[in-house]
Amino acid sequence: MTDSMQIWLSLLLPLIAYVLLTLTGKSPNVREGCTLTVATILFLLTCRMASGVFAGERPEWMWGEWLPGFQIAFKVEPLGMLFALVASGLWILTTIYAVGYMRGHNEDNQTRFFGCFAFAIFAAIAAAYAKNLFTLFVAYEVMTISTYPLVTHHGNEEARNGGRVYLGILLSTSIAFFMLAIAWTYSLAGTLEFTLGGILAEPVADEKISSVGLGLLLALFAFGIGKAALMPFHRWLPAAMVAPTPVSALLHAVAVVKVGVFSVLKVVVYIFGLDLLTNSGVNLWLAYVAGFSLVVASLVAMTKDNLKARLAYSTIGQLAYITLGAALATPNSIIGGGMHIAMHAVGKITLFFCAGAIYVGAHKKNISDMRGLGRQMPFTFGAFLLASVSIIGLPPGGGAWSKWFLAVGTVETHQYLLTAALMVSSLLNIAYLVPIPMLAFMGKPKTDESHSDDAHGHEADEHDSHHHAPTDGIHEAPMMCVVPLCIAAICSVALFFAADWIYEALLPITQTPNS
Amino acid sequence: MNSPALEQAAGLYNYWIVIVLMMTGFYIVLARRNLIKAVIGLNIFQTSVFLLYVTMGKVRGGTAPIIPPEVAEAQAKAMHETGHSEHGTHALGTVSEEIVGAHAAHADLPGADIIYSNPLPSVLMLTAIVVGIATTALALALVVRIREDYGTIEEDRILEIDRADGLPDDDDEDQWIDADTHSLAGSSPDTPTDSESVN
Amino acid sequence: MNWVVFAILALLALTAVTVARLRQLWAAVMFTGIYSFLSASWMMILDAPDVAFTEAAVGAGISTVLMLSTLALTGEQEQPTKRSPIVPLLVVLVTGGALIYGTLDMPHYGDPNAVVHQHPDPSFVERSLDDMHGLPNVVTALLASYRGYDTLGETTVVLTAGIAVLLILRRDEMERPAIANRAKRRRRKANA
Amino acid sequence: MTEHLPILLIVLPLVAAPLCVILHQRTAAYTLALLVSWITFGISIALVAQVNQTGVIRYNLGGWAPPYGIEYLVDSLSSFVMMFVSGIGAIVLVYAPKSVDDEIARSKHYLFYATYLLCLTGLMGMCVTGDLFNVFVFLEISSLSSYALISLGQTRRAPLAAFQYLIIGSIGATFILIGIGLLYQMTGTLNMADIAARVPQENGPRTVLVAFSFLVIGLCVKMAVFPLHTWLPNAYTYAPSVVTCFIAATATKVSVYAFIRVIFGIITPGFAFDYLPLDTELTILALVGIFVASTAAIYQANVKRLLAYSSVAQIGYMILGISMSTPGGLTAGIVHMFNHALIKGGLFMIVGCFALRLGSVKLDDWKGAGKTMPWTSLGWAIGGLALIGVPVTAGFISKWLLLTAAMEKGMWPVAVLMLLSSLLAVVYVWRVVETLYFSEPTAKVLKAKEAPLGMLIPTYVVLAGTFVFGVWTTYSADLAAAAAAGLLGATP
Repeated sequence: MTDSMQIWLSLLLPLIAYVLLTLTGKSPNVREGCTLTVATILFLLTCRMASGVFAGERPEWMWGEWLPGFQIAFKVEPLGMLFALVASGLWILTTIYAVGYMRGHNEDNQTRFFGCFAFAIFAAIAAAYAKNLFTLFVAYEVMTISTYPLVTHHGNEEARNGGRVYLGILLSTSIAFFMLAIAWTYSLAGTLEFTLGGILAEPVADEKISSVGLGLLLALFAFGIGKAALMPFHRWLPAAMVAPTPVSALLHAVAVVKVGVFSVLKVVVYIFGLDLLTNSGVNLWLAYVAGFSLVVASLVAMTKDNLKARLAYSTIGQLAYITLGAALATPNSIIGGGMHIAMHAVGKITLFFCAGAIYVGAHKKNISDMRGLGRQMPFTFGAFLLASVSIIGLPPGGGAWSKWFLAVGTVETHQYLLTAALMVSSLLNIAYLVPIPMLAFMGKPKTDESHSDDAHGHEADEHDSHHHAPTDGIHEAPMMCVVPLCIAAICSVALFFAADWIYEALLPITQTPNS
Repeated sequence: MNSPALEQAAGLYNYWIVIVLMMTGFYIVLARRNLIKAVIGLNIFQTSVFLLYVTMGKVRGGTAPIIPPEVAEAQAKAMHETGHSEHGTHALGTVSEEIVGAHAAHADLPGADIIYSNPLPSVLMLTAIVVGIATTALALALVVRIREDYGTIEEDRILEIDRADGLPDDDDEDQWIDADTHSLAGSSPDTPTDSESVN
Repeated sequence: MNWVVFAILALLALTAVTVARLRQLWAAVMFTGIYSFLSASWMMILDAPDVAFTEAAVGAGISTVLMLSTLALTGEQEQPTKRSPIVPLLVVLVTGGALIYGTLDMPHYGDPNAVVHQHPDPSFVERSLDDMHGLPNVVTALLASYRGYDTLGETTVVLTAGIAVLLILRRDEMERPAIANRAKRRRRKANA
Repeated sequence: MTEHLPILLIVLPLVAAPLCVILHQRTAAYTLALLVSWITFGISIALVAQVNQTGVIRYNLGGWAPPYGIEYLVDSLSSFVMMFVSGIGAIVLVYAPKSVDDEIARSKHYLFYATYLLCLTGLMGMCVTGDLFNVFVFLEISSLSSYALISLGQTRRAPLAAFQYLIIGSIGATFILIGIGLLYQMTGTLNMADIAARVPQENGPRTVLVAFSFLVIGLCVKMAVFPLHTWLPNAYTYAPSVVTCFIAATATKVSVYAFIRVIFGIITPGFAFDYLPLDTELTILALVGIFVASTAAIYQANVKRLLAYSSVAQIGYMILGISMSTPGGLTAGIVHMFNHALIKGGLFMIVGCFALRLGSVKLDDWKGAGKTMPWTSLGWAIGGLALIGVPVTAGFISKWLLLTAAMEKGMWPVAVLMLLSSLLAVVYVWRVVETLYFSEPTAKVLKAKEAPLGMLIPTYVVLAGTFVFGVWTTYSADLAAAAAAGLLGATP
């Protein structure tokens, strides 16, 4: 298999999945069988590529030139490889999980759901492999559009409003800032190709752009990539919580938000270049915005009783970690940021899977209602605990390593205030995540009366056929839900031991070509 | 008053008068509230533009570009003698030697001293007049139609009627649906238009 | 000769202003006819007999007839309007000012050295002598030859207008019953 | 044979129009019109190919060479414009019969198709001719036929809209005529290339300046550039659906083409932009127009009117590109003509489908139509995305080109404002999408059926075009770039 074939095949596979599942939409089993098969093939292919890329290969493939100078071209480098690996791997898990969730819920329009899902994965892979900013931007926008029907899946007033905020913020920022930044970059550098060491060094040396301008450009990128959910453009993320849980899992753990922070990292590493940023010092304001963002988001998360909303704000905070890593622009912080993409993806998808499983199994949305639920759903809450540990950044969770590298980055640059922010935020993480499984396992369930009233009050109209779960004995969500979330939880621990490998893989991107 | 200014005024006053005429027509179109008046204004505006063109074609001491028959005949004969064929296409903007030569050859023929006014503006205006009358006809047909539908040709009044119909389109949608089903419910034989009742 | 020109020009201006002021549409139409006729006379003096004839026939003739027959269908009185004439006046003044400004660099009236009379050399008259083998009326020759294509376009315009008028005025019982209903309703209301 | 293609392009629809009248039978007239429009499309494609191979084609009508005779000039720009104008004309005719049956009285059909062909003739004539006065004649042919077509709308507001358009349009045409006259006076010729060669530019004679401004203002009326756009919303709103599809996609574009010709082919950008500050004026007008019209579009209850205002805004983008007068900007302007013709044509075709099934073009009457008319609704979403300029659609290509061109020229505020304004498009497009998908269907909507395939297929062909030309720009951006290079190269 040639290099280019590997690339176009991995782009083609999600599209094939899309076509297949649209064609077989009538019979759900065949449809989901197709999706799973394709997802597995894609993952295997991605693994195969990864072994090559981490060994130093850089496969390339050019699809075509849209306009003179603007190509749709792909080139795999370690950061993108890591992202693609995460995305394609979690696609399998999410698909299995979604089957259980969607069927357990009797959702409508399942074919459209799985179709858009496949399309979003296509966009994620395309973004991961993008060779230049132009391709990245196109993939970014395709993803925005293809996930809109997912967010508004329920088709009601609430979904419409959520979708409005979602599309409104993501499209506006990308058009008004991101696109402008890209065009500006092009007018400065005459190219948009991702180049190790950055492409802006030369224009800066030629004094085509002042350091103020450079800061402005960085701001356009940082805020223009709305998917990175940097405050104050984070509102879309909680708004998108109206979507079914598998979508939230995909959006908040794998595809959408990760494309955002991934793009930020890419821009910092390959467009600005680490040396340029650290020398000019324009990166610091971004680091502080990210620091602010991560503390505030954690604080807000504590106030949320709705589990998905709390997780959403947690995501905003965790994304800010990655942006912070990018902004510090030291080798360690970049590696920390890149690593956190993977760590957080696996951890957060577990948490969302758990949230969905709790909803399917016990019809609970609010944390305060989950008291004592751990005895019914030990696997779910066990997984929740493991994933929380990883997100917080404690061993043996994978997140421990990424946060360690980030902290090293802040120390290296002598930004001790940011070090402090990281520590505070981690404490806050403990405060808003750990109580949930604790309450579930230790807390006493509410009395039966109030309990059932509450549950029915919330859910009766939506799920009339649902018979209330008994309070005693194990009553988990369907196997199709529980198995993936357990696997994901195990992965998040396993990553603790694989961190060294990720470190090695990402090391090349922090090296400037001449040093 | 210095003489160049005076000379200029003498040389250009024709144009100025034409411009005044044009602007009067233009004013009628802009200021009108009556549809027919608008058409009248347009007519005057366009007619004045015709005058502008025709004025351009005039040469002092010239005559209408109609060649006296005897001159034409002599010329035709001369051309026959020089035996030159018709000149087909030649490159843009260049005039071939041949034509200039032929032109010189005609110089001593009878009638060569007649100055003709430029025929081209006339040609253009013949076309423009026809275009103008076509526009007028179309406009008047529309006026008749509007009059049938609204019962008036005063623009203020028409806008009032539209406003009285409620929000734009409100009432029209009913018509639309009627037309959609092709129901003839309301269109009994006595669907004459208001024009009758007015007259 | 000169005073004839002056008289015609003065009359033209007078007629135009009269048309602008008249509220009687019938009279306005008649004056428009007169305007066309005066224009035709001036065109005659300007050595453009063909245009003059056409203008007299079409402008003063056909178009007046068309307008009068329209008036017969629509009523003849223009209602006074409350709108201020300031804006149109301003627009007209600016436009006219621009045009007059534009004339300042124009070749003078009747100047034989004007570009128009110099440029295609040999001139259209001379060319047509050769090409047309002595067709006496140069305007006709031009219409039929060099600018024959404009003439084709002009014919098309007439065809378009003809079809368009048919299209607009043809009534059809299948068509727009709602409008007929509305007209009836309005009549009833007016009668009541 | 091939050397007569340029004239065939005009004569064919021209002759077919009276034939339609003579046939006097709706099916026959329709078949003829359809056939002729497709042949015309074929011819213009052949011309594009020919121009690509052999360069500019000059055709002297009747063998009379300019400056005496009238010359036809097919270069990369005119062949490009003709190609998409005739293409849209042909596709809209395929789409037409159901909608025409529904909205226009049957006895008028043969006349309708004849007028349609005449309009096409006029538009093609404007593109192909190299003679300024001839442009005027063809402009009038297309205008007169479009007035008639617009007046056929179902409501009584249609004849009124047509009349208002007629008055404004005729004023514009008369302005153009004055401009032509003054230019003729200064050059003694009507051939565009000849004028360009002879027009005195040193010291900028006042007459040339005034002539130029009259031409520009006249064309701006026809293009519906912002303050002179007042005729457009009513005309588009009240015309029959098919007519709106055709006119919205082609008529203003051809006027833009004529505008480009006047600026780059006659006046030369050096005079227009360096001597006169036309570029700043046009840029400001365009930007103000974009914002005002887009904002107006947001508040419309009638979808046709919404799209009409959007058209006014989109014309602003074209003007913006043209006024940059750089290869990049001009390419962007030209390619946006093409892309917008596709997008707006497609969207108006969607509106026609809704009008057929729901009997209304008011947004309130479309509530929840996503359930009963899924394909039509999806079509709106697709076309809307293209209008916004989302990547992979044609709209993105034009937006991107315009953006990079603005950047290249260092026109910062323009780039920023342009991007901000495209956010307004998101709002007005999405308002409709939400109404289609997230509202409770009304009783009438619930009863509605999906639009007939005969209309959906041509609509989707056009919409597919917006994707094809969003990815594969050989036949849009490359041709436009060639045209732009030709325009700028021709004038030293």
